[in-house]
Amino acid sequence: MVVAIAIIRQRSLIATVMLSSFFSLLMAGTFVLLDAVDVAFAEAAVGAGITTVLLLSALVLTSSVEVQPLKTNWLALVLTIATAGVLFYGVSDLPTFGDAAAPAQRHVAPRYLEMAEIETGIPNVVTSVLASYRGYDTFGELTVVFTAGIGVLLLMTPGVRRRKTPKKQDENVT
Amino acid sequence: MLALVVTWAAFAISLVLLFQVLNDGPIRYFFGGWAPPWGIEYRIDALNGFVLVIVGFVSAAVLLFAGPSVGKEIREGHQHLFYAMVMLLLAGLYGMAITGDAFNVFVFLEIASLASYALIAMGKDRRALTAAFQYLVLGTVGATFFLIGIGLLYAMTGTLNMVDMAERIHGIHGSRTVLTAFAFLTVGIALKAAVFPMHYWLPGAYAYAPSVVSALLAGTATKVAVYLLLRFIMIFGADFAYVALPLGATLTVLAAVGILIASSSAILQNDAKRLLAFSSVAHLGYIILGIGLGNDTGVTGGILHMFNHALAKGAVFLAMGAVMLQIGTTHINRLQGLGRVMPWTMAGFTAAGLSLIGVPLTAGFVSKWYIVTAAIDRGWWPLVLVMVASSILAVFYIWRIIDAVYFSAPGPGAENVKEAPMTMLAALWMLAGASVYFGIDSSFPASVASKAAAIVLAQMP
Amino acid sequence: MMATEHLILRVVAKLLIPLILLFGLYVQFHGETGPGGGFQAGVIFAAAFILYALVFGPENTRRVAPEWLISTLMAIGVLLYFSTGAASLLYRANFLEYGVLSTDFVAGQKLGIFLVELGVGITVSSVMIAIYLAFAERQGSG
Amino acid sequence: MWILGTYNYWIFITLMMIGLYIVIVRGNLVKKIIGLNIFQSSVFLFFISVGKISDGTAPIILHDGGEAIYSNPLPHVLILTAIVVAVSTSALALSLIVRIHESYGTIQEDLIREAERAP
Repeated sequence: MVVAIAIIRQRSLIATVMLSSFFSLLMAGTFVLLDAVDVAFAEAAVGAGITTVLLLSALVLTSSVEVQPLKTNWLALVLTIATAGVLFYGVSDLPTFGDAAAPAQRHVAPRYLEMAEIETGIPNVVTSVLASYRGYDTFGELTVVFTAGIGVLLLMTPGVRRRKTPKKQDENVT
Repeated sequence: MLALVVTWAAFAISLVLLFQVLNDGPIRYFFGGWAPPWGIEYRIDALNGFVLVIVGFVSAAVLLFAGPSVGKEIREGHQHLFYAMVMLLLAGLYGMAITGDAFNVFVFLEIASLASYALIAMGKDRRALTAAFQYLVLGTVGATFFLIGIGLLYAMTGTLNMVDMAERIHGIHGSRTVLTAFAFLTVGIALKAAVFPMHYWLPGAYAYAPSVVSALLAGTATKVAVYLLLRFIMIFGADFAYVALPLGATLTVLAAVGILIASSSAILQNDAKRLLAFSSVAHLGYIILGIGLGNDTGVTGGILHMFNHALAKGAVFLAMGAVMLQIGTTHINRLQGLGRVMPWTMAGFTAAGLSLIGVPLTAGFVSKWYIVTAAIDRGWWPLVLVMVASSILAVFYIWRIIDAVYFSAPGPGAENVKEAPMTMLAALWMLAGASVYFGIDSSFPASVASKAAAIVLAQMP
Repeated sequence: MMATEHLILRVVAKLLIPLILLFGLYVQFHGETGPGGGFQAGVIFAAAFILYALVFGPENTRRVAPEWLISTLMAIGVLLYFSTGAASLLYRANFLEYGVLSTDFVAGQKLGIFLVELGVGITVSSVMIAIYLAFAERQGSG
Repeated sequence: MWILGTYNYWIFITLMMIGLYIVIVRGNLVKKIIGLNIFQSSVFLFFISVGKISDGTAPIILHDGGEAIYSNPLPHVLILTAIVVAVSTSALALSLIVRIHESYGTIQEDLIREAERAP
């Protein structure tokens, strides 16, 4: 949380990126504490790895210092606090943290834990749920990645056919 | 070419599915053979069957149209990627409509959103980039709100399957968490559906996107988002949404204000595509108004208007695409005299435009009539006034284009402009013709819509 | 190229990259018993390539991973996932019902999950590489 | 007691507020994306904390005979998917930012608006 606040205040974007990478690592640590090792693994690899690299390479292509003066936007503050207020209202009826009798724990999940290894032969329940029980979600997820890949290619490459010709010219010149 | 075949096939399948659903009741399909709520299922009833047909019809027409337009507006080396992206967008939209699993909706929502961000950014104008970025930020916030809503629901019910969720939610209606979940889901969906006042991203996105993308998004994307709203009203139970919560009143007021503001802004626009984009916001207002009224006629009208508006708006955006292809701009001043050189395009535009206004004998009239009747039934007279006023405003903004096209002297160079290619005209007339046909004989869509409305309102007291 | 002078960096990178690749493979194939799986493995695998690109420059990376190869792999991963799912259709089961892929239900599930995770890994890593290279090459062309 | 029992939600909400605030207020587009990431991470944290059971352990079945309490695997799966979605979105957003910088010469929201009014 402290890191997150620092991110608001920091104006140098490179420092911000470093802080956000640190934030992801902390997040990953929290996930381990919450028993979500797979998620922690992904968060560490993505947040502290890929996203940081991408942010940095985007910064190389753009400017790295924020020129806008820091000012407090009251409307935004009110809006966020209102959202948070609604959430506070909402979570007040949720079961307490770690409660084994909560509905989330009782309805669908137990079957995965009991049956997953028998039905799929795989001890990591997360993997078997991911790939089999909710395999279609994962298919969708893969499609999202694929979409992003094509999207970036569309935006960032100057088109396949055109690229090759100027490159050859470059080589000839040098 | 392949893309065209696929969309037509998908359209055909969606029609078959719809008829099957109408005859035999809901179809369910379990992925991986796991029975829900453990696995993910597809579940089709009259409501989403109808939405699938809307998406199928519009996309089939748009893809028929696409060839020359894409050829002009998208760089050569990018065209195959562009089509791939369109296909992914459609896959996402179909998926959102068809799935019976709340989290699966989120995944497909993101497929469709990512594809549409990239597609919008392909517009020629550099403002397309900022429009796409704005859409991306708001869209992601919307999707994350949606995710929070699902998370809260999951914490309360322990399931993600929609049918299962609907059953389990009944016992805990009074819970504050359920209320909050509903609020977050509604706000998230409203951001995606560009419901006033969350329409901020829409005009820019539609105005600067490539023509094909504008037509596709205008005809399908927001409709699917509205469908999601209906679906979640169903999950929570209509009695809960309308009676326990002021959802109906809130939606109606927002919709009414939105209709008026958007229609007035439309009149002030100088770019035809931007004008039509504002008109889209207004028409979404009608749909939401119908849903907000919460009685049988109103919801039927809302669902019917989804269909009719998709046809008409798809057609006018396609007409603008044809104009873009031939003269390279859609600025209203440059449209002068095009009625003479591109008669077929402009006739199609006019037919669909009349439907947008809601002139009798067009499809737009039928659904507006339903909504007005519903408002009278509820005794909400100010709404009737709003509907009439906005229709007059619509006359003004459509007239601005028609006036330029037919009653102004052709601008310099207009003699050299040719009529759009045959395939484009065919696609345009497919939509425009349908919108006239269903205005004269509206029995088919109206009967489906009223069946769908009956499903939505099943638990109404 | 800036990186040419950094001898230590280059040597260390050369040492590290095979290890990272190996670790990526381990995560990929060990996701069934420990934490990890196709996605994490794909990211780690891509990280190796990105490290290579950082140290040796994107041009050299393109020699290892030319554009056609990466974009083909992107699609192949999705197709692998899809065809694994579709294969069960051939056995008159539902989409993605892996149990029928083998005579034994559990073995079929195992096989299906393995193939699917492989598809995820391939697509994720190639997309990540493609995205990074798209950024990096933009720098070169300025 | 109630406040202590639900402290995970309090942390989630505070983080979410910070993220959302950054998204709305900061004019720098890169910073908006970082804010969006924080916002999304906070939601991930919420999902994961819903799945946590006290004294539970990671949902990988062990064969040492003992009866272990496993935490709920389902939210983990969902969040894995959501993380992938988030990183895809960020990548696409960053490439948009690069393109915006190329055509406007800035990534400050207000400067872009000025440039849009000008042409």
